[in-house]
Amino acid sequence: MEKKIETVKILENKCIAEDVWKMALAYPFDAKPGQFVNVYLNNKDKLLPRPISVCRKEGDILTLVYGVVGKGTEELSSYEKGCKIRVSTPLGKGFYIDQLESGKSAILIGGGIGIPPLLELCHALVEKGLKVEAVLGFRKQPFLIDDFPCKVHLATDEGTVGFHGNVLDLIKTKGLNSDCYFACGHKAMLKAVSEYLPDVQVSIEERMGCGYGACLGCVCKIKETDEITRKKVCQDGPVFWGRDVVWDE
Amino acid sequence: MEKKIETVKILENKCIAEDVWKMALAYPFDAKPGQFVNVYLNNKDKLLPRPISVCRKEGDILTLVYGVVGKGTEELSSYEKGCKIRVSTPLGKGFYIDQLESGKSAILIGGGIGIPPLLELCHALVEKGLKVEAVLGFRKQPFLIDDFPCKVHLATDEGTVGFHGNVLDLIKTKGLNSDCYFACGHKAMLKAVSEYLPDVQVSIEERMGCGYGACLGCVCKIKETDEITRKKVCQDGPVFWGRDVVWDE
Amino acid sequence: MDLYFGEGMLFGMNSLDMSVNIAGVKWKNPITTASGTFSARESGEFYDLSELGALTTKGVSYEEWEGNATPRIAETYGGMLNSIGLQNKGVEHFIKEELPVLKRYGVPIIVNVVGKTVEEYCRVVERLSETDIDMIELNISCPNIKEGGISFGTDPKMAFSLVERVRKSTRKALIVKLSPNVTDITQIARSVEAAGADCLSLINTLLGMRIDVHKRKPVLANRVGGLSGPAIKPVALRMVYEVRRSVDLPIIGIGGIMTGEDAVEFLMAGANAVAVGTASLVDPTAPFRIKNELKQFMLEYNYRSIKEIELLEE
Amino acid sequence: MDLYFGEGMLFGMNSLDMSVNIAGVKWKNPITTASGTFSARESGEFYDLSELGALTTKGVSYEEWEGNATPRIAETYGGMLNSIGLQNKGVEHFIKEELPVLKRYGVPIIVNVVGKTVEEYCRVVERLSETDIDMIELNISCPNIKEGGISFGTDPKMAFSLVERVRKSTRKALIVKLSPNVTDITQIARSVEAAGADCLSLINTLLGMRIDVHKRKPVLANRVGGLSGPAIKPVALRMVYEVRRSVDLPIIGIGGIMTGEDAVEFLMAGANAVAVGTASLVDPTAPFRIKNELKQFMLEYNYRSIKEIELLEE
Ligand SMILES: Cc1cc2nc3c(=O)[nH]c(=O)nc-3n(C[C@H](O)[C@H](O)[C@H](O)COP(=O)(O)OP(=O)(O)OC[C@H]3O[C@@H](n4cnc5c(N)ncnc54)[C@H](O)[C@@H]3O)c2cc1C
Ligand SMILES: Cc1cc2nc3c(=O)[nH]c(=O)nc-3n(C[C@H](O)[C@H](O)[C@H](O)COP(=O)(O)OP(=O)(O)OC[C@H]3O[C@@H](n4cnc5c(N)ncnc54)[C@H](O)[C@@H]3O)c2cc1C
Ligand SMILES: Cc1cc2nc3c(=O)[nH]c(=O)nc-3n(C[C@H](O)[C@H](O)[C@H](O)COP(=O)(O)O)c2cc1C
Ligand SMILES: Cc1cc2nc3c(=O)[nH]c(=O)nc-3n(C[C@H](O)[C@H](O)[C@H](O)COP(=O)(O)O)c2cc1C
Ligand code: FES
Ligand code: FES
Repeated sequence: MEKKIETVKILENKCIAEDVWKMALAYPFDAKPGQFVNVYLNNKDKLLPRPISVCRKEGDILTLVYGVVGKGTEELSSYEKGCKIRVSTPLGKGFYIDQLESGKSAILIGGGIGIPPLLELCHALVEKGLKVEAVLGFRKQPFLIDDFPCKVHLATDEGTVGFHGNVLDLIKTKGLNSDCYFACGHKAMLKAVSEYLPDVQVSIEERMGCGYGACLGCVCKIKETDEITRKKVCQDGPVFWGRDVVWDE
Repeated sequence: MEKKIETVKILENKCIAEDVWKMALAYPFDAKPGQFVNVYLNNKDKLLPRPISVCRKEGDILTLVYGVVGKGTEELSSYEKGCKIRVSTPLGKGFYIDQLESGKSAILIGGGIGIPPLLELCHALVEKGLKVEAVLGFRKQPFLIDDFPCKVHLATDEGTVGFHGNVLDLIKTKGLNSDCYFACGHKAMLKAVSEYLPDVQVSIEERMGCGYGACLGCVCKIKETDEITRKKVCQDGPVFWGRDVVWDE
Repeated sequence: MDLYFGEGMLFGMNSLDMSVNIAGVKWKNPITTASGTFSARESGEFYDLSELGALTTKGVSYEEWEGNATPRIAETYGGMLNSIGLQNKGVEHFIKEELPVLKRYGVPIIVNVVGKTVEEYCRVVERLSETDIDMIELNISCPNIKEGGISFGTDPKMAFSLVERVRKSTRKALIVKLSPNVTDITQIARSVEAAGADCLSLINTLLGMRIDVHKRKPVLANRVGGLSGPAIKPVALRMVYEVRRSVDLPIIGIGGIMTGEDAVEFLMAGANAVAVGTASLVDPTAPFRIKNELKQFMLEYNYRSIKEIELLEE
Repeated sequence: MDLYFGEGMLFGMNSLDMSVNIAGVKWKNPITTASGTFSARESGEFYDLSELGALTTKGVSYEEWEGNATPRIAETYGGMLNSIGLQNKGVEHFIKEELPVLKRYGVPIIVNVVGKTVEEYCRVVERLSETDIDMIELNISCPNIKEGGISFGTDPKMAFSLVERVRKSTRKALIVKLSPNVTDITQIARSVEAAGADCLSLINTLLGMRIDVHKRKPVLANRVGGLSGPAIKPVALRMVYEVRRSVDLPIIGIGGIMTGEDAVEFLMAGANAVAVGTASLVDPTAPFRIKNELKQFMLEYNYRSIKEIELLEE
């Protein structure tokens, strides 16, 4: 069997910004940028897994960075170092980077809690020899920016640090461009980015049931040639080409 | 408000015999022998409290001794020293001992996991100056017997230690008798004891809902003068006079 | 929300109005107890009952009912089963022994009424009408009473004629409590509205069962019982939402309410007030706590009255 | 138990027979997947599907169905709501693309069939009858499909005529899957038995709802959805128990089965086999694990065949 759910140890779980937490796990599985893991909670009133993207994978340590937005992530933030949780092996297809060649340039566009998956991607692209820049937008308080091994352009909605405005305005203002683009963030941002940069790869979110392709809970609409088909975010995604995504729902 | 649910610290939680555990709690409330506390579980799939009798109350430390018989007590046994749990202030009426005078004799009759509540009772009676003996029966492996500050007669169903047989046979064989009797154990034992010793006080169990008198989940049938009335085990009990209990259900 | 921050401060604590008017009776907040999970003497040892919007009693019959054999309680995943069987000492005992205790708290009193025949219901209601209780809640749905066969609450015609007859027996505000064990709850709701109910409360328990696999028998002596608690909340909420769209009567939402946010869900689904049941067994102060959490929610989102808590128009 | 210890050893592992015969089809154990919570390719990445008693597919319609808008999933206390809306690519696609994958595992295949009209159901069933699938499960109860109004499964007459017509369209073993959203499930069970069903499966999901109090709108795009998971187990168990006492057909018990003991509860309530649904979303290997836990239970209590797992006579 290629996939499994494993009980793993929490090596660290700490708050890195307001309502943003970082969790490190002992995790002896390969993971690709843009993939995610299903995190199962210990308290049994909540049954469904929480999908959280791979933020960083170094050796046997998997780092997840998650926003505390509801009861599940709140519970996650209460787990202490040394505790164990059930986590799936990596799921989803991740970003399409196999074809990319050394020397090309890439821009990573992230908003808020959409930024974590771009960190592993950044490392992977830099290792491949690409010239990478990241455009990262926050409401107020930045996080993770020092971890990016590349030039970072910063924007905040409230203008507390960096550019005052959103990431797309920042890209337009600075006239940034590159050979390829990758984006992760909330739907409105991804939609706007996809309209401006149709060649962008976007990592999208949808409310999930199983998280591994069995329940059809997480579908999104994707244009293929001329037809619109329903794809599973958990299995066919979570990364799609910006131009193919039908954003209407 | 006289009653409340308090979050208290677990000072100790350890196995003292096969499937029998002892838990000490920091518990700044008075408790009488024969009373019980409602223990609320942390894992939210199980909602109802578990009633556990006061086994010992010394200073601000409450000791509970419980059998691991199902999912709830199994979970209880997994809690570690230092963790917190929600526990009620003492509930139920406890044993009727206020009228007892120094110099009188008492026999405590306990079977298996019915023995813990007799320990606090034993201490209370000894303090009052009564002459106390305990007749304690186990299936195989005794526990708590060394903690009783009185003479202990031991019986085991399998004859591993002490008298080979049940507590009632032991009482009959040794011809034990005293001014008053107290019993706690499973229903069949309490019934037999009550038939032989109608003046016995028995602490009985019933499956509970609320545990504090609001739901009528825990009723038992009690003869009052000539009528049979339904009494709440959690509030009117758990101690009743053996001769009054209608054992038919 | 940010835009309203100044206004929120302006209206602040003082102008927050939690009161509701349920069928002509004013409650100071929309929280009551669910029948059978509350007892004034015992619950009153845990919190100040005068803080609630109203107090709802357990089912009261004409003469004493013994209830079912034990075990009467079984725990289930996220819920519980009960087969109390409506044990109670009858309406005279209630009026003499329990009503005076309830009156002490100065909040509206709702008496839950049960019966095995139309006549019995009417007799209890007539007797209660002579007292100064505030509202009557007709339990037409209890699934535990075997006598009389099918429950009144599962047949629109039977429900209609019961409520019609009871309506004639009292001028007190009449709440009818609906059973969820039906194909179409809106049909029953409409019948009962047509028969003259002033208010609906829903839901009563879902019929359920548990088996002890070790003992190889049902856990409840009565075999089946009523399922309640957070497990049933989604069903209750759906039914309130459906009923809201088919009748105009005020609705008291019931079913698995454990937190202030749960109460808000019911208010948004269309309930005018809510009753807290099983939560009181899990936390004896639950109705009181939930009232406070609801207030907190209103402050946070700048709701100034209960009426404002509704779904966004689409 | 002690008395039988020697005998337990004697019969031991080898003579433990978990097989069941469901409407003429032999399953090597009584565990199958519940429709819509299993997909051969994906679930097969987690465990060896050939270990199960049978494999049940998601709903298959005649032509492609798009399903509902998202969000389609909402979590509830001890359960979940879904409003997938039976998205599937139609029977031809199923036969061409999915059936070959299912066939690999050498266990009976049950195809769950959905339709908006009697004719559509019949067409799917006719087409499937030309293939080598083993059993057909008629989903007459899906609460998510708005088209066609009331669901077939909530009206005994409609259920009867649907099953009667489908019965004429196939000689495959015909399972009819019942809806729990009814006043009296035994009435539907008897109709469907009279119409020629070979087996019943129950329950499908309970209709439920959740509201996002922060966004002030229903969590599901479809507003209401089907409630499943351990929260509904007591209702499912009660219905299996009731139906067992009113029809003779084999029963596949479904609803909130998370462990081997849960499966035993259903077998004791009268089910001949069980299907595991939501548990597969909580633990992708659930059906396989539950099969093992059931075996463990049988060894512990010295049951030598599934038939022996029943309530004690009273
Ligand atoms: C492929 C994928 C990767 C993700 N990676 C990350 C990540 O790296 N870091 C991170 O912080 N979050 C990530 N998320 C989102 C994360 O899964 C949700 O925030 C989390 O499940 C919320 O759980 P909760 O119980 O706290 O919130 P709930 O109480 O369930 O809901 C709170 C709010 O969160 C939203 N929400 C709930 N579940 C989802 C979901 N599955 N997708 C989108 N929104 C949801 C709801 O709309 C609701 O408003 C990812 C989601 C997906 C689908
Ligand atoms: C007043 C009172 C005082 C008690 N004091 C003690 C004590 O000091 N030590 C101790 O070990 N146990 C005591 N019990 C019993 C204890 O409450 C149960 O063993 C416990 O609730 C079982 O929980 P569980 O989840 O592990 O078992 P479950 O999984 O709920 O059930 C396992 C078995 O335990 C039995 N059981 C469950 N609940 C009760 C109950 N409330 N009363 C009787 N039997 C039950 C069931 O019949 C079942 O067979 C007391 C019970 C009462 C009513
Ligand atoms: C122990 C218990 C006793 C109940 N007794 C009654 C009753 O006497 N009359 C009645 O109308 N409902 C009765 N109910 C139903 C509750 O009032 C309520 O409708 C139901 O439990 C659902 O709400 P909950 O999930 O908040 O408990 C009882 C419920 C429980 C748990
Ligand atoms: C995501 C999901 C999809 C489902 N799809 C179907 C379906 O296509 N056909 C069907 O008959 N039942 C469907 N069901 C119902 C299940 O088969 C099952 O009857 C129900 O979920 C109760 O079992 P459970 O509590 O074990 O999940 C679906 C359930 C879920 C959770
Ligand atoms: S979440 Fe189940 S298929 Fe994607
Ligand atoms: S357990 Fe509720 S009254 Fe005793």
